[in-house]
Amino acid sequence: MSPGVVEQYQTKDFKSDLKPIWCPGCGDFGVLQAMYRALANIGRPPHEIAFVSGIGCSSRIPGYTTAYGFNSVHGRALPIAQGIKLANPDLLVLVAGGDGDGFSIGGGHVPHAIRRNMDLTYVVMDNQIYGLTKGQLSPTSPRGLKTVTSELGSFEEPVNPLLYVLAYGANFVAQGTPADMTGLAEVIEEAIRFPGFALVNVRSPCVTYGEEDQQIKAHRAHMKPLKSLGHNPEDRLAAMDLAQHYARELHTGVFYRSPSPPPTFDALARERQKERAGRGLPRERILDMFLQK
Amino acid sequence: MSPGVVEQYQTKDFKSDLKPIWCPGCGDFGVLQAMYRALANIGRPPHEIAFVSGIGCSSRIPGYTTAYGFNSVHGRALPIAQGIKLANPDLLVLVAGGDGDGFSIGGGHVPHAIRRNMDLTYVVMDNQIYGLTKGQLSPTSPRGLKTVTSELGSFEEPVNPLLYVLAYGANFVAQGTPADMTGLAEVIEEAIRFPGFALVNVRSPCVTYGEEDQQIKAHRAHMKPLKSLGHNPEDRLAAMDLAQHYARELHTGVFYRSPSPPPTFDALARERQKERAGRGLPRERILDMFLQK
Amino acid sequence: MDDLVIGMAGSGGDGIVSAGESLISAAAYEGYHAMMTKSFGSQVRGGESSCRVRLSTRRVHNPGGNLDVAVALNWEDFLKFGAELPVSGSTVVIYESKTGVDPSSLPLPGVTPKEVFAVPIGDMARQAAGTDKAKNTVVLGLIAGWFGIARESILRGLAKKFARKGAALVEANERAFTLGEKFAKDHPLATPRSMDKPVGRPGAKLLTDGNDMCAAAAVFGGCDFFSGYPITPSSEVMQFYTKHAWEYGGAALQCEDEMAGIGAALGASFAGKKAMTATSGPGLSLKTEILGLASIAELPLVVLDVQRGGPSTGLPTKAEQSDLFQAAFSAHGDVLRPVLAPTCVSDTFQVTLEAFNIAERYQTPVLLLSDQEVAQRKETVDPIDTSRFTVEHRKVPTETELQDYARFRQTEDGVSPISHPGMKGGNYQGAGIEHNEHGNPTASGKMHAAMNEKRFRKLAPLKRRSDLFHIEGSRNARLALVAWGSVAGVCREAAERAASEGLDVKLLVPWLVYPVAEEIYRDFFASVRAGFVVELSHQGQLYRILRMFVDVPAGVASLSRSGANPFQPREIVAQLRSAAVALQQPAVSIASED
Amino acid sequence: MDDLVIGMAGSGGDGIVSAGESLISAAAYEGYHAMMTKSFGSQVRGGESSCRVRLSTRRVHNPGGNLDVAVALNWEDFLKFGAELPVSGSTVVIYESKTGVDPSSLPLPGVTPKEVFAVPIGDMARQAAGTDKAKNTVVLGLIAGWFGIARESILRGLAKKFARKGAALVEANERAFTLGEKFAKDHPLATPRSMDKPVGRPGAKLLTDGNDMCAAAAVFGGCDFFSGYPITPSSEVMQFYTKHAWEYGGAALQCEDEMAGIGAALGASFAGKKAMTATSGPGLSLKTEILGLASIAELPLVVLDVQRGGPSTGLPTKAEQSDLFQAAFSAHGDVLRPVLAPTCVSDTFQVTLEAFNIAERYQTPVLLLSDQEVAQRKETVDPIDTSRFTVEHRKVPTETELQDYARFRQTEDGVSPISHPGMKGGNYQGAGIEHNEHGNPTASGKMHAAMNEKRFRKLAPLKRRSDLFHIEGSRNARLALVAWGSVAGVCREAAERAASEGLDVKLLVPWLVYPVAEEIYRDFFASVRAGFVVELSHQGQLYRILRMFVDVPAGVASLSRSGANPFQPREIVAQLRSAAVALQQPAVSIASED
Ligand SMILES: Cc1ncc(C[n+]2csc(CCOP(=O)(O)OP(=O)(O)O)c2C)c(N)n1
Ligand SMILES: Cc1ncc(C[n+]2csc(CCOP(=O)(O)OP(=O)(O)O)c2C)c(N)n1
Ligand code: SF4
Ligand code: SF4
Ligand SMILES: [Mg+2]
Ligand SMILES: [Mg+2]
Repeated sequence: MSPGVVEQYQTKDFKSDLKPIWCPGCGDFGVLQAMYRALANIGRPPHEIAFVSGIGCSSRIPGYTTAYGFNSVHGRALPIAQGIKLANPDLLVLVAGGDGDGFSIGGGHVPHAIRRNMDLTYVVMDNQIYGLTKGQLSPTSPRGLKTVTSELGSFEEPVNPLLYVLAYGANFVAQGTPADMTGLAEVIEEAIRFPGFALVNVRSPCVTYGEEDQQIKAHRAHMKPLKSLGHNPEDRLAAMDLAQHYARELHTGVFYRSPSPPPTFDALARERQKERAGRGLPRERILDMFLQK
Repeated sequence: MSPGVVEQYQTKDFKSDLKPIWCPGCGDFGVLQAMYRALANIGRPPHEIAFVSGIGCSSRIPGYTTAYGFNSVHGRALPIAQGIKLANPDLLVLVAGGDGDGFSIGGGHVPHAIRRNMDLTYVVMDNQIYGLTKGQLSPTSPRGLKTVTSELGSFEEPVNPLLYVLAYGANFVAQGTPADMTGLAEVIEEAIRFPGFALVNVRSPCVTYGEEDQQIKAHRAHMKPLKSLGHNPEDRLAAMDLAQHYARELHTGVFYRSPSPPPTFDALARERQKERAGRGLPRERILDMFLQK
Repeated sequence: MDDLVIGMAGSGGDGIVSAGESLISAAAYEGYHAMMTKSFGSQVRGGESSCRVRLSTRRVHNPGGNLDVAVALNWEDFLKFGAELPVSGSTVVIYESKTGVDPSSLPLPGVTPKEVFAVPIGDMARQAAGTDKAKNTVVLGLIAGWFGIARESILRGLAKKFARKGAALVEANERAFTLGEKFAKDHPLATPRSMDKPVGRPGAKLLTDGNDMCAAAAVFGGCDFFSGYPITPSSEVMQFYTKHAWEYGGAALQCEDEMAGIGAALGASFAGKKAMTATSGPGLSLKTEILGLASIAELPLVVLDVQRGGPSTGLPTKAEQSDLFQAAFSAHGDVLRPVLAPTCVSDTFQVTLEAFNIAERYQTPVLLLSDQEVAQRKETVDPIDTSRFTVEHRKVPTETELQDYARFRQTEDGVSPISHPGMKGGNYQGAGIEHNEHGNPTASGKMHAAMNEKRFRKLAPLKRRSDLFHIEGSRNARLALVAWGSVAGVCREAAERAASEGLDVKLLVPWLVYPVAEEIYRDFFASVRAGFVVELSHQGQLYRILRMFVDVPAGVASLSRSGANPFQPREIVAQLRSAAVALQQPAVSIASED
Repeated sequence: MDDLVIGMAGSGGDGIVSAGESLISAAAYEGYHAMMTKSFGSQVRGGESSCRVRLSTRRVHNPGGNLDVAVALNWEDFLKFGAELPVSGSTVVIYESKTGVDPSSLPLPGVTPKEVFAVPIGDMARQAAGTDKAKNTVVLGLIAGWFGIARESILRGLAKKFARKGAALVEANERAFTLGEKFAKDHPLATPRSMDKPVGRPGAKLLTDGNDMCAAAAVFGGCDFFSGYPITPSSEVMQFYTKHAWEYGGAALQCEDEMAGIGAALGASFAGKKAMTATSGPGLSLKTEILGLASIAELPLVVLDVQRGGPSTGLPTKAEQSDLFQAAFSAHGDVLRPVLAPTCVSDTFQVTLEAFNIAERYQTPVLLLSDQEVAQRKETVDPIDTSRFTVEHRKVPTETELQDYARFRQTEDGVSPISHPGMKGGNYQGAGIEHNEHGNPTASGKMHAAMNEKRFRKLAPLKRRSDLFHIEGSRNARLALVAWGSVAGVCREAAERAASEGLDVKLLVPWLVYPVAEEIYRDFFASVRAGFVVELSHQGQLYRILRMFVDVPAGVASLSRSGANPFQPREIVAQLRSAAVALQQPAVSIASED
C-alpha cells in the first residue's frame, strides 16, 4: 500500500456469516485467517474479488469470505478463474482448492494456466490426503501410505507440486503452513500482489485423515523458512533444487519470484482489444462480411 | 537379444496391409519405419504387443502395424495402456500420439503415468501443431505463432515436454527425428527395452501445417546428437538443463536414463498378487465374509 | 410386536451411527431381518448425523415410514433431518433432558407423540463411564430395556468392539448399557411394546451394505480389474477392490480422474479381463466419452453409478434416482447401453452378476445404476445359494475362426467372437472410429449403417429377459405400480398393504431399466386402467422413458419428487386408494383426465 | 431450366472443392440461389474429395437429390461417395477420358445415364496451363459451356483468386476455362439444358456457411467471449472468434481441453459477459459435467454442438443427427436444458440469436445443435434485416434489490435477478452444490425440491414460443412430416412436391427441439392420421423424445437412418404417397399397424 493511503479494510470485512464446517482443528481454518489478513492488507473491496474453487474440504473456502465466490466442480477451478479474469481483468481473481482437486483431477490445467500466465493467485491446501471423501490417497500422499484405498500401502511416488510448477515456468511459487500464520498471510499477500500467475502451496493439516508428521505440531517443529536458509528467490534452478525436498522438508516462504515478470495474458488481451477496436464491422452490420462483391 | 538366439522377426512382420493416409512427406512415415525396425530387433511376436493411441494424424500409427492396436479417443491413450499393462504385464505395451493428444487434452495423465511407472513406451509425434484438425495451435507451438486459431499471433509460452517429464521423475527420456532414422529406431528400441515408463519425443514434421524450421530439411541441418555433446544420460540435472533448450535446439538421443530404475507398478502388483494369493475367501464363498458371527 | 423402526440423531461426536451399527449387528446375529440407513450433514466430522434402524421378524423391503422410536441427543440436529426422521402421534420419543425442552412442548409442530421420555443421557454416560462418549451405549441400553431386543448380542458386540482398547473400556460400556437398561425398567412404557423373537437360527444371516455387496458380487462374477476415482457414495467399492483384488490375481488402481478410471478399466477389458469402474453422477458425466468408446469398440465393461442428489455436485450424501436419463442417453451418436438397477442390498448380488454376464455376452458397457440408499444402507440378507448362478464369459474365436479372423464380423446374432492381445491370429484394431469388420477405419455411410444396426441388434434379446422383471399381484389387476431402485422396496410394501386392503393392484419392478422391454410392459399394462410410476426424481425419468417405447395407459401417472424426500408406503397406498375410487367413476372422466 | 445439381469428385490434389467454390461464388454474385456441400475421405491431404453445388432461380432448401451433372476426375474416388453423389438415368456424366472407361460401360451398376462425355480433362489442362492443377478450371469451362452459367462471374472470380500469384497464372486459367468452354460448344448436349437467368440484383446476396454464420450471429447477439477446444466440424467458430473477438472488446481462448473450454466460458458468464463454446459430439461428452454446473448455478451459456457421425470418434466428417439424446439428457440429476437447432445457413442467424437471448433471459445453458451439413455447407442467404431482431440481456438486480440481495430468490417466474463480480452489494456464492436463495450450501430435501422446481418452472414459457416452430401446409391435413436440422430442408421440398401432387400434407419444423412444446405438437397432430418424423440417425431420436411428452398418433412413424446416408426429397414423397394410400384402407388396418 503506498504511503499516505489510509488502510480501509479490516479482516472482518472479508468474513462471511457462514460458519465453517471443517473439522475442529483443520488446517484450513488457518488458511482462511491468513487469507482474511492478506485481503485486508491488499485493500480491494470484496465485490471486486472473485474467488473460485473446486470441490473438497478446502474448496469450501470462498463461501467463508464476503467476496464473490464460485464453489464450482472438482478440478475445474483454474479454467473457470481464467475465464473470469479474461472477461474482466479489473477483478482480483483468487483460486483455491485441495491437492486432489489441483494436482489429480485438475492437474492437466495447471501447466496451461502457468504458460498462459493470467494474473491469478492460486492457493492449494495440500494435506496429502482426500479429506472430503474420507481419507483416500491423494497425489501428494507419500509412497507406501496406507489409506482406505491403499490398505496394503500405495505403490506410487507422490507428485512434487513445487517442482512441477517450477518446471512449468511459474513465475511466483511459495509455500506456507498455518503453523506460521504471519508467514502464511505474508506469502499470500505477496502472491496476490505479484503481477502474473502465482502459486502458494499450503501444507494445511487434515486432522481427521492426515498423517502425524503433517500436523500443526510437527510443522511447527520442523518448518524451515527459506529466508533463514539464505535462499535467493530469484534463482529458479536453486528453487528447483530446494523443491526436490518437498516430501522430506517443510520449507516456507518464497521459492521463486521472477525478477522480471513477463506480460500477463490478460494484459496482452487488453492491448489487442485496444489495437483491434473498431477494425471490424459494427455488430449490427456484421453480416455484410458475407456479401459477394 | 542374447547371443546365440536367432533373430526371428523382420520389419515386414510388423507392417499391416493398411496404407497410411498421411500427407505425402509427413514425418510420421519415418516414425512408423523406425518403429518397425525397433520391433523387429526386439523380437516379440506382434500378437504379444498392444499398441494404444489417442486421436490425431499421429495416432493412426497402430493401424499400420500388425500388433493389436487401439486407436482410442483423444488424450486417453495413457490410461488405457496402463489398464492393459496392469491387466496383463506379459504384454509389450506401446503408446503413441501427437503433441496435442499427449500434452494438451491428455496432459493431465502424464505425471501420473510417470509416477506410477508401469513398463510402457510412449512415443510422442511432436509436430508443434494440430495436424488432423487442420492447423490449430498446439501446446508446443512457439509463442507468437500465427495459425487458424491465432491469426494475430499466440500469447502463450509453449510447454516444454522434455523438461516436464524430467521434473515428473521420468526414468527414461529421449528425443528423435525422422531426419535421423537410425538414431530414431535406436532410441525407440532402447526405450522399449528400458524397464519402466519411457518417453521418446519425436520431432515429426507436419508438412501441411508445420513451420519451416520444423521440417526434415531443417532438422537435418540443425540436429545435435546428445552423444556428440558428451552428455551423461545418467545425470538428471544435466538433462533438465539441456531440456531447457527444447524450443531452440534439436537435441537427439537419450536425455536421461536412470542408472537404477525403480521397480515398476506392474512388477509390484505381481508381487502383491503372489503374496496375497489365496488369502481371501474363494470366489464362490465370498459372501461368507458378511456372515454375522 | 413384529416390526420396529428406530430413528436417532445427534452431533457428529455422539456416536449415533455407531449405536445403530451395534444394534443392527446384534439383531442380525439373533436372526432378525433388519435394515439401517444413515444420513449426515455436509460436515466431514461434527455436524449432524442420524440413522434409522428397522427390525422385523419378517423380510423388510424398506427403511419404514414413521418412526416407532425417535431418539434425539439434541433437537437442533434431529430436526435437520426433516422427512428422513418423521415422528407421528404413536412414536415413542426419547431425548436428552439436558436440552431443556419440556416433554409437553417438543419442537415437533403439529405432532403430539404418545409417549415422551426426557432422559439425562449425558449424565448417565459420565456417571457410568466417566465420558460423554458412552452416550450411545446408554441409548442402546434404553432401547434394549424398553423394547426387549438383543440384550446379550449387543453386550457381546460391545465387548468385541472395545476389546482392543482394553478391559476398562469394555466394562465402562457395560455399565453405561446397564444404566440405560435400568432407566427403562424404572420408567416403563405406558403401552408396553416388546419385539417378538426372530425365527431363523442365530448367525446365519449376512449383514452388509450395497457397495460391499456389489464389490463381492463382482468378485464372484470373475471381475479381476477395478479402476476408478473416489466419489461419495461409491468409494467403498474401490476400497474393497484395492484391498481384495490381489487375492484373486486381479488388480485395482486409484486413478487421477474419472476418464483415467474408466480408461484403464476399458484397457483391461481390451486385454481380456473382466473389468469395472464405479462412480457417482459427476464422475459419470466425465466418463461419458469413454462409455461411447466402449460401445463402438464393443468391449465388455461394468460401470457402477451410485446415484446421489443432483444436478452437479448437488446433494452428495442423499439418495435420488435422477441419473437415469444420463445412464441411458449420455453418449453422442446412436448408442444402446443396458442399464440395470438393484433395488436392495440383497438383490445387488444378482443384479451385479447379471451386469457382468450381459457385458461379457454382448460385449457392451453396462450401467449398473445403484443409489445412495441401496449402496450405503445396511441390510440383513438371507444366505444366497451361489451355486444356482452362472458366470458367463465372452465368446472367444475358435482356432478355425482365427484362421480368417475379423473382429467385428457380421454374425447372425450380432455378437462377434472377441480376441485379445496375447491371442495369436486374433490381432485387430480396436477403434472409436467407425470401422469395417476388421476394425479398419471407414467413412462409408453403408458400413456405418450396417455397424450401427449390428450394435443394436445384438442387444435385442435382452428385451425378452422376463427374469429381469419382478411382477407381483393379480395378473388382471386394474391398478398398477411400477418402481425401480430403492423406491421399489417402498412400493412392494405399499402394494402388499393395498392388496390386503382389498385393492386390485399389481407391481412391476424392472432390474433391466433400459432398453425398455416393450412387450413385457405391454403385457403388464394390458389390464391396467390406473396407477403410478413411482420415482425419487423431480422429472420422473423412468415414466418418460417408458413412454418413448410403450403406450403407457392414460391413467398411469408419474408419481415423483426430488431426492432427499423419501417415499413412505402409506402415502402410496393412499394414492392407490384415490385412483381406485376414480376408477369407479364413469369411464369418460378418466379418458379426459390426461 | 431453373434448378441444377452438379456433383464432382476427384483426388485431394484435383481442386474439386475449389472449383465448387468458384462456381458458387460466381452464381451467388449473379443472384442465383445456391448451395454447396463438401465431403472428404479421412485423409488430411490427398485421398478423395467431392462437392455438390445446387443452383436455382428459386430458394433452395437442400443440396438436392440425384445429380443433374456428375463430374468424375477418376472413378475410384467418385464411387467412394456412394449415396452422397447419386447418379440417375437423367444425369449428364462428364469424366476424365484418361480413366480408360468406356462411356457405354460406366462403373455405375444399374444406371445408364442419358448423356455421357469422356473428356481429356488432364490433357486440356496441361495444354492450356502447362499443369494438371488447372483441371478444375477446365471443368468450370465445361460447365459454363454446357449449362450457360455465370461465365463472366467465374472468370472475374478466377482473376481475383489468382491475382496475387501473378498475371501469368490468371491467363493460364483463362485459357483452361476457354478450352473447357470450347469443348462443350463443340460437343453439344443431345438435349440442350441451359439455366434460366436469376432475378435479384447482382451482388446483393450473402454467401457463407453455417459455422461462420453462427459466429457472426453470436457477435450480433453480443457475445464477447469464446473459449473452446478444436474439433471437426466446429473449429471454424473458434477460428472466427480468435480473429474477431478483439474488435468488439471481447476475447477468445483456445483451451487445453473441452472441460477448460466450457469452464472458461462459464467463468466469463459468471463475470457478467455473454459467452459461448463450440464443439462436436466427443467434446460435448466431456463438457457434460460443467453443463450441469451451468444449470444449477443458473448461468447463461451457449454451447454449440456441430453434430457429426457417432458414436465415439465415429465419422468425423459426415453429417448425422444423433446427438439429440445427448444434448437433451446428458447430465446427472434433474436438469432441463433448452436445445435449439438451425436447419440451414440462413436461419442459423436467428436461431443462434435466440440461443443467446434464451440463455440470458432464463439464466441457463442453451444447446445449439447444428450438424456437419448446415455448419459446413455454403449457402446463399438473402439479406437479413437485422433491425427487426431484439438482443436480450440478463436481468440484473436494481439498486433496491441489492439492498437485500438473494441471488437465487424464489420469484414468480423463477428468474432471479443476477449480479456479477464488480457489482457492489451483489456478492454471492455460485455453486454446483444445492443451495438456498443466497447460494449457501444446503442438504435439505425441502430446499432441493424447491430449487429443482424453480429451475424447471422458469423455462416453462419456452414451450409456448410458437415462433420457434415452422408449420406449413393445410391446417387440417391428415398427413404430416416432422423434421429438424439439416433434414428439414429435404422435408420442406418433399412436402411442397407432395402438395403439388395433391397430397394433403403438412410439415412441422422445430427450432426449439427440447423441451418438447406439448401443446404445439398436440395441436399440430390433432388432424393427423399418418406421417413421419424424419431424421438422420439410427434411432430416430426426436421421434422418441416426442413420445415422452406427446401422444404421437399411431400412424406417425419414425423415418430414420444412420448418418452419411442423406435423405432425398423424392423418397420422402414416395413414403407420403404410400401412407396416403394406406389411409384409404379401412381404419382398423392402420390401428393394427403400429
Ligand atoms: C468429478 C468428481 N469426482 C470426484 C468427486 C469426489 N470428490 C470430492 S472432493 C474430492 C477430493 C478431495 O481431496 P482434495 O482435493 O485434496 O481436498 P480436501 O478435501 O483434502 O481439502 C473428491 C474425490 C467429485 N465431487 N467430483
Ligand atoms: C474429445 C476430442 N476433442 C477434440 C477432438 C478433435 N481432435 C482430433 S485430433 C486433435 C488434435 C491433433 O493434434 P495432435 O494430437 O498434435 O496430433 P497430430 O494430428 O498433429 O498428429 C483434435 C483437437 C477429438 N477428436 N476429440
Ligand atoms: S476431513 Fe480433514 S481436510 Fe476435511 S475438514 Fe476435516 S480435517 Fe479438514
Ligand atoms: S496434416 Fe501434417 S501431421 Fe497430418 S498427415 Fe499431413 S503432414 Fe502429417
Ligand atoms: Mg487434500
Ligand atoms: Mg501435433
